[in-house]
Amino acid sequence: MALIITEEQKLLRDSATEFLAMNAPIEQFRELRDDNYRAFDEGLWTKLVEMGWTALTIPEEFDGLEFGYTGLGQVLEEMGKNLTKAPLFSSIVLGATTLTESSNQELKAAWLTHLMDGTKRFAFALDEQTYFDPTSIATTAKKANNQYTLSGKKTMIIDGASADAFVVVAKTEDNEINLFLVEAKTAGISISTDVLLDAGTYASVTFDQVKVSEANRISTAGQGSNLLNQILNTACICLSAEMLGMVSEVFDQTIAYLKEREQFGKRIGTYQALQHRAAIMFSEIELCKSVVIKGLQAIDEKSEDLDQLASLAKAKLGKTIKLVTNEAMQMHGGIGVTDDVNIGFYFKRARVLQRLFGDYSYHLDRFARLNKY
Amino acid sequence: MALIITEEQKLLRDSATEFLAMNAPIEQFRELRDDNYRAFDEGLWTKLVEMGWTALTIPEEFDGLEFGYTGLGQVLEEMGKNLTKAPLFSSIVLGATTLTESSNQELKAAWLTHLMDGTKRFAFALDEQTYFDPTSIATTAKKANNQYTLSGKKTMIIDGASADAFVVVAKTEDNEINLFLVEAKTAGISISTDVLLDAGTYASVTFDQVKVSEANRISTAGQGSNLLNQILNTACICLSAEMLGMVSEVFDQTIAYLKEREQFGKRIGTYQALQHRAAIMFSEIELCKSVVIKGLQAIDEKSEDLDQLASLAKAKLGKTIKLVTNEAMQMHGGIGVTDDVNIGFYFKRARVLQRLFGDYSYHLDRFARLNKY
Amino acid sequence: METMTKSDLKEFRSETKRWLEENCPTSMRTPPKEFADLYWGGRNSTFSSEDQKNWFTKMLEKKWIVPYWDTQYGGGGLSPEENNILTQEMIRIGCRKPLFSFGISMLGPALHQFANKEQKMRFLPDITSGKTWWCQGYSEPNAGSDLAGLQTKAEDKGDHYLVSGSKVWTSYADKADWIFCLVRTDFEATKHNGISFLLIDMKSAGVSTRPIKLISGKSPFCETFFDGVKVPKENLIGTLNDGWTIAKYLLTHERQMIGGVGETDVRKAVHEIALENMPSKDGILSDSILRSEIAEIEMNDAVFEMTIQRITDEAKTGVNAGALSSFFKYYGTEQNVARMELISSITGTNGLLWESDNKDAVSVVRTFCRSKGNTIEGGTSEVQLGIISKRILNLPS
Amino acid sequence: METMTKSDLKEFRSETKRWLEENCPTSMRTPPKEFADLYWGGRNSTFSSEDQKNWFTKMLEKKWIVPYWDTQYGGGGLSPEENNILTQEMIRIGCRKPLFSFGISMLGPALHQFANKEQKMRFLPDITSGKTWWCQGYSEPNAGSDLAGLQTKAEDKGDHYLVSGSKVWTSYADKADWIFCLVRTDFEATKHNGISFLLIDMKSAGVSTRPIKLISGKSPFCETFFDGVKVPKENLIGTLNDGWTIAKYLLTHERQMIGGVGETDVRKAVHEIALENMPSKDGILSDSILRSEIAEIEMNDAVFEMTIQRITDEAKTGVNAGALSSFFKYYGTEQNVARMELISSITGTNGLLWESDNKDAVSVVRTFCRSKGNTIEGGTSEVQLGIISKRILNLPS
Repeated sequence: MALIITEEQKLLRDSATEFLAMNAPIEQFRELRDDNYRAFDEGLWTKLVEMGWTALTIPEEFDGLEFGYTGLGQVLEEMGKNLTKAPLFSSIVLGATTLTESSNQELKAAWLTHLMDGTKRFAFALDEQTYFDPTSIATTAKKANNQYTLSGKKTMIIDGASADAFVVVAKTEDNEINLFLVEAKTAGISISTDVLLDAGTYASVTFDQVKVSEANRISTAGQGSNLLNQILNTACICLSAEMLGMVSEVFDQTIAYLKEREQFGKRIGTYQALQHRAAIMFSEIELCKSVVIKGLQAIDEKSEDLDQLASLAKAKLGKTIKLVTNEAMQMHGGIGVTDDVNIGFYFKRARVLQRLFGDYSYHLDRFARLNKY
Repeated sequence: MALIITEEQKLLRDSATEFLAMNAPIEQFRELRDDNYRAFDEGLWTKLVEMGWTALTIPEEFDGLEFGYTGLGQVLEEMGKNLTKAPLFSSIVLGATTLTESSNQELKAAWLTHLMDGTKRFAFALDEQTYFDPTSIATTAKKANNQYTLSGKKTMIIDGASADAFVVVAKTEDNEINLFLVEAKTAGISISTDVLLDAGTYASVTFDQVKVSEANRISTAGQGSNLLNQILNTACICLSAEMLGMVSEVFDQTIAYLKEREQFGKRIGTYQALQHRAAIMFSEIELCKSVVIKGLQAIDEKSEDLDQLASLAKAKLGKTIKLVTNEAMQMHGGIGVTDDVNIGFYFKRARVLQRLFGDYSYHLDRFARLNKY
Repeated sequence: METMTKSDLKEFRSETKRWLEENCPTSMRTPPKEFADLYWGGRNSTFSSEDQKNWFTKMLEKKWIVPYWDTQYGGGGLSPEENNILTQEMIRIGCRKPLFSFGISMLGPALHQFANKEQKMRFLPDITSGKTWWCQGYSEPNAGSDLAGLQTKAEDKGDHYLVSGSKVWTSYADKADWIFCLVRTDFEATKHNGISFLLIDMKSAGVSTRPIKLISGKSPFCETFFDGVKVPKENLIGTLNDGWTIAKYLLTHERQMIGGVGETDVRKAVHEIALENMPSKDGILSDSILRSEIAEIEMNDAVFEMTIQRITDEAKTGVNAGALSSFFKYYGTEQNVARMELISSITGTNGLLWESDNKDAVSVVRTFCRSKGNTIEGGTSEVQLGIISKRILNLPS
Repeated sequence: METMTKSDLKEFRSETKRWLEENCPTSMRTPPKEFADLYWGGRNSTFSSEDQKNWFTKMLEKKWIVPYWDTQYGGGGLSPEENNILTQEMIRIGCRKPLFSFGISMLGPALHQFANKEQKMRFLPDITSGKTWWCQGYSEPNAGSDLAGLQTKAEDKGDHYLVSGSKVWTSYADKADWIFCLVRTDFEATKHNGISFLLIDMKSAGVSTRPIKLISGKSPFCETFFDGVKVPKENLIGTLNDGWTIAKYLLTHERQMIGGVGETDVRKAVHEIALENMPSKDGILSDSILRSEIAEIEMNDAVFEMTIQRITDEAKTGVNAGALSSFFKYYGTEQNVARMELISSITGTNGLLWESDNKDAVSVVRTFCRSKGNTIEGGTSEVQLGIISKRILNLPS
C-alpha cells in the first residue's frame, strides 16, 4: 500500500485543521489549565461528536463511519498540534476499540451507539504500578454464579474521573488476562485523581469487591491477552500520531523563532551550529512521518507486523519528541522556560506521552524480543 | 592526593616526549607496518630499556626504580601520541606486574631482572573467545606429581609471537583460576598469528598437554582470581593512559587542520558547527585527563576503589576515543580516509584498544555491578 | 597571617570545631528544605525561627557572615587556609549558611575589585551585617545571550543619572533592597564600550517589579522596570562606560557557581532512586536500557568531580584555569539537566506528578522542569561552547 | 506506449520472466563477490567467465543494457512501467547487472538533458554497447566540499581547449576510457559561473593517473593529472561557463545513490550477526548495551526504508522531493557508518581482523573502514545539513 493518505483522509485532515483553529486552539489548553486543571470543554466534545470524529473507527453495522484508524490518526495529529483536550483517545481509541475488537455482540450493541454520540464515555483501567508492565496484573476477577467479583487498584486512568464505565484488565482464577466492562456507578468503586506534568487529570480507581455480571466480560476465554495486545498496539500508534502532530508543531514554531529572534546583531537562524541541529531534527521528523502512517495503515489492514510497527512507532516518536522538545526549549532560550509562552506545554505533555503505554526503553526491548534477540 | 603529577613525573614525561620525537615518531609506525607488519624495532627496545622505562614499576628490592604506575603512565601517554610500537605494555604492564603482584618470590628473583634488562619478554595469555570474558576460562591445568599439564587455546596475545614466556590463565581441577608461567619453547606449544586493524600482530597459542612445573604456578591457592583482577585493573588504566595520549594527539592535529584547511573561501575552523563539536570534544578530553591520573594514582596507592576506577577509565576513554577519532576522520574530509595521512592510524588503533580488556559496554556493566545495581 | 604555622592551623581547627558545636543550633544543621529556611537579610526578610535568628546573630557577632573579608568591612579577616578550615568544619556538621546573599557571592567581589574607598565603606558593611538584600540586573528581554546588547539607558543629568528600561531574570527583585545593574551610558560607542555598572535603590520612585512564572511553577525571578529613575552619580562603580569589564569579571564567577564547582554534593545516587522505583532481579535493574543510562550519568558525574579537583589542584600550582569556567558551566549544567530528566524517567509515573499528595515526587518533577533553565541562564551552552572554541582552542572567527 | 493496458503489462511480465529464465546463466544469478564479477566494458575490461560474456551478449542483443533509453541510442525503449517490471523480475531471480557503468548512471542522464544531437549520437550508443568505460572528474585536492572552488583550467586555444590541473577521487581512472570533467573556463567570473562540463579521452597526451590507497586498503580511486591536454571543442557539453548547472543536476542524482535510495537490501540483519557472534541467554543477547544499539540501528533502518517508500509514493502524486536528496544522503550514509561500526563491535575481536584466513571477517573490517568515506564523498554530511537548513527550512544566511 502506498504510504500516503487518500484524498478522503486529506479532506478529513483539512477539516480538522480548520475546526481546531476555530474551536480548540492552544489558548484553550492554557485556559483549561488555569481553570483548576479542567479536563476538557464539554461544548467542544459535543462539537467533536458532530464532526463525526467519535464514529470514524466504528463499523458501519453499528452506524459508524468505518473510516479507519488512518483517518482517525489525521485528526489526532491535528489535535496534537493544538494540544486539544478531549476524551477522544480515552473513550474511542481505547474504549470503542476494545468493543469493536471483541466478539461480545451484546456489549457492542448496548454501548457503541452511546460512545459514538458522546453521551457515554469509557476509560481504560490497566496500569497498577508506576512503571508500565501489562503482563503484571494483580487485579483479580473471581467468578461465582453468573457474576465476577473484581478487586484491585488501577492508576493512570486517562479521563477516568468523568467516565461512565471502565474497561478493566484483570486476572481470572485460571490466571488468564480478561477484560471487563464496569460501570462507574457500581458499588465498591472509589476514585481519586492526580494532576500530571501535562496539566491533565489522571484517575486512580480502587475496585473493592465490585460485582460485575458475566455478560460484561468483554474478552472471550483465552483471548484476553490477544485483545489487550491489540488495544495496546492501537494505543501506541494513535499516541504516535498525536506525538507527530506535537513534534511538527514544536519544530515549526522553533524554526519560526530561529528566523525572527536576534542575538549579537544577527538572527539566530544564521548560526551554523543551530542550523545543523535544525536539519538533524528535520531528518528525524521525516522518519517519524513514515512510521506513523505505516502504523496507522497497519491497524486498518490488520497487518501481521502490527506488534513490531507499534513498538517501532512508539519508540521512534518517543525518542524524537524528547529530542525536539529539548532542542526547542534550548533554542527558545530564557523565554522558553517561562510559562508565558506555549513551548513548555509541549515539552511537558511530551514527557507524559513518552511514558504512557511504554517508554522508549520498553518498546526498544519489545522490538528486540519480537525479532528474537 | 592532589590530582597532578609530581615534578619527577613531569621530568620523566618531558624526557619521554623528547626521546620519542627522536627515536620513535609516528613515521616509524608506518615503516614497520609497510615492512610486513613488523611488531617493533629491536633497536628501539634496547633504547627504551636504557631509558629505564622497563624498570619504572619494579620494586627496589629487585633493583627496579620503584617509580610507580603514575610515572609509567606518563610514558605510555607519550607513546600513545606517537603510536610507538614496543613490547612495554605486554612484557612490563602485563608481564612484570603479574610477578610483582604475586607472592612467588622464586619467580620474581628468576625473571624480574631479565624483564627489566629487556633480554626476556613475557606475553599474557588470557582470551579464549572473540569477546572479552575473563570469568569464562576453558584452558585447564591438571596436577599430577609436582607438575601441571596445561591444555587449551588462547587468542589475542599481544606480542605473543616474540615472547620468551607466557603468563597463562587456566582453571585448576578445583575450578579455581590460576596463573602459570610457561616458557615459549616448552613442548606442546604452537603459535599462529593474525594482523589486526591496528597493523599489530596478535598471537593465538595452543597448549597441547604442556607440562609446567609446580614452581611455575604464579598464583597462590585461592588467590588466582584476585591476582588476575589486579592485573586487569592495571591493564585497563595503563591502556587508558595510552588512549589519552592518542586522543590528545588526534584532537590537536584536528584543531590544527581546522585552522589551516580552507573551504568555500574560509578556514573550516570558522564554521560554528565545527567549533561547537570541537568544544564538546575538548570537554570530554578534560574529563579523560582526570580519570587517567586518578586511576594511575589509585594503582600506586593500592586504592580500594581500583575496580571501579579501572572500569571508569576504560569506559570513559573508550567512548571518548571513539568520538574523537570519528570526528577527526570526518573533519579531515577526503584526505582523512586515505592512507597518505596518519589520522587513520589512530582511528584504527583506537578500535583495537577500545576492545582490549573489555569494551565500553563491558565496563559500563561492570561499573553498575560494582555499585550494586 | 603568612607566618601561620601548621600547629596554629590545627589549633584554629579545634577551636572552630568547638565553637560551632557550641553555637550552631541542631535545627540549623539540617539541609534547608524550603524558602523560609533561608535567611536573606534586608528589610523584607524575617527569621522563620528562633534558631535561625540565634544562629545568624552568633555568626554576625563572630564576624563569620563573610569570614574571609577584611575586618574593616565587618568580615572575619580569616586567611584562605583558616577560611577553608571553617568551611570544612561547617560542612562536616552540616551547618546552614547563616545568610544567603548575592551581595556576598557576586556584588562583593566586584566592589572589592572595582569600587572606590568610599563605596566600599558604604556598601560592604551592610552586606556582612545582612542589612541589604541585593539583586542582580543584567539580562534584558531582547538581550539574552547577547548580554552586551542591553538597552536600559542611564542618561547623565548633571548630578544624577536618569534610568529607563527594563531587566529580566532579576532574582527576588520583588524582595530585594538594592539592585546592581548594567546600563547603557553611551549609545554612540560600540556595544561593549558604552556600558556602566550602577547601584540602584529599589525604593527609588519609578522602580517596579513583576514576578515571572516558569514552566516549573513559581520562581524567584522577576522583571524589573525602571521608569525615569533618578540615581545619584556616586552610585556608579568603576569607570564610566567601562562596566563591561566588571560584567565579565562577574560572569566568570557566576559560571563556576552554576556549573556546580565547589558545591558540596549531597545528592542521593541516581541508582539508589532507581532501585527504589524500578523492578530489579538479583539486585540488577531489570530495565537494561535505563540501567545503562544511569551508569553513564554516574560515571560522568564521578569523572566531572575528579575534573573539578584536578583543575583546582592545578590552579594551586599556578596554572591559569580562568578560561575553563566555560567548560565547567557547559558540562555541569548539561549533566545536571540530563540527570534530572533521567531521575524523572526512572521514577515512572511518579516522575510525572505535578499536583499530588506525594510531595517528594512533585518536587522531583518541578526540579526537573526548573533544570531546563540551567543550560540557558548565566550564558547558554552555545555561548560557552563558543568561548571554549575561541578562547581555549583559538579557532578563527 | 501510453496506451499500454494492464493486460499488455501482464504479458510483458510473463514474457520477460521466461526470457530471463532462459538466457540468464545460473552463475549470473548470485551476488557479485569481487571486482572480477563486475563487467565494466571498455578497452581495459575483460570477461572473467564465459557465463559473464554470454549474459552480457544476450542482454546487448536484447537492447537491455539500458532498457529504458531510446532505441536510437541502443536502448531498449521500454516504458517506465515495463522497465519497472524488468527490474523487479531481475531482482526476483537475482540477476547481476550485465554492465556496471557510470556512463549509464551518471553521464547518460546529463547527456540526455544537456548535450546536443550530435553529441548524443556520438557518446550514448557507446555506453549502451559497453564500448566506453567512463569515469568522473569532479573533486580536486583543494576543493573538497567546496566543489565549485575547482581550479583545473581549460584555456580556449581556438580549435581546442588546453586543460591543466588535477582531479582526485576519480574512480577507476586508471582503467577508464573517457572522463567527464568539470573545468574552469572563466577565472574572472564568480566561482559558480566560470565552470564548464568537458569530456576528455583518457588516451590523450598529458593525462596520467595515480591510485589512491585508503584506510581500508586498495581502492578504485585515483588522482588524475592533466598536463597541457588538448581537448577538441566539440567535447564541451552544454553552454560554456554554465557547467555548474550540469554538476548540480548530477550531484542530486549521486546523493540519492550513495544514500542508498532505490537499492535492494540484501544485508543480513545486524541482530543475526550478533546472535552468531555474541553470548545469549534464552535467545536474548547477554550484552544489553550492544543489544540496545542493535535494536536502535534496526529500528532506524526499518523506518528509513519506510521513508524512502513514503517519499517515492508522494513523488508519484506530484510532490517535489528534489530537495530531500540531501536528507537521504545525510541520513543513509550516517546510518551506514554507524551500522558498520556496530557490526565490527558485535563480532568481537573478529571485527578487528585485518589480515587473516578468516576472509569474511576481514571483509567486514575493511568494509567498515571504507564506510568512513560515505559521510564525506558526494558532499559531506555537513554540506547536506547546510542544504537542508537553507533550501528546505529556509533558515537565513
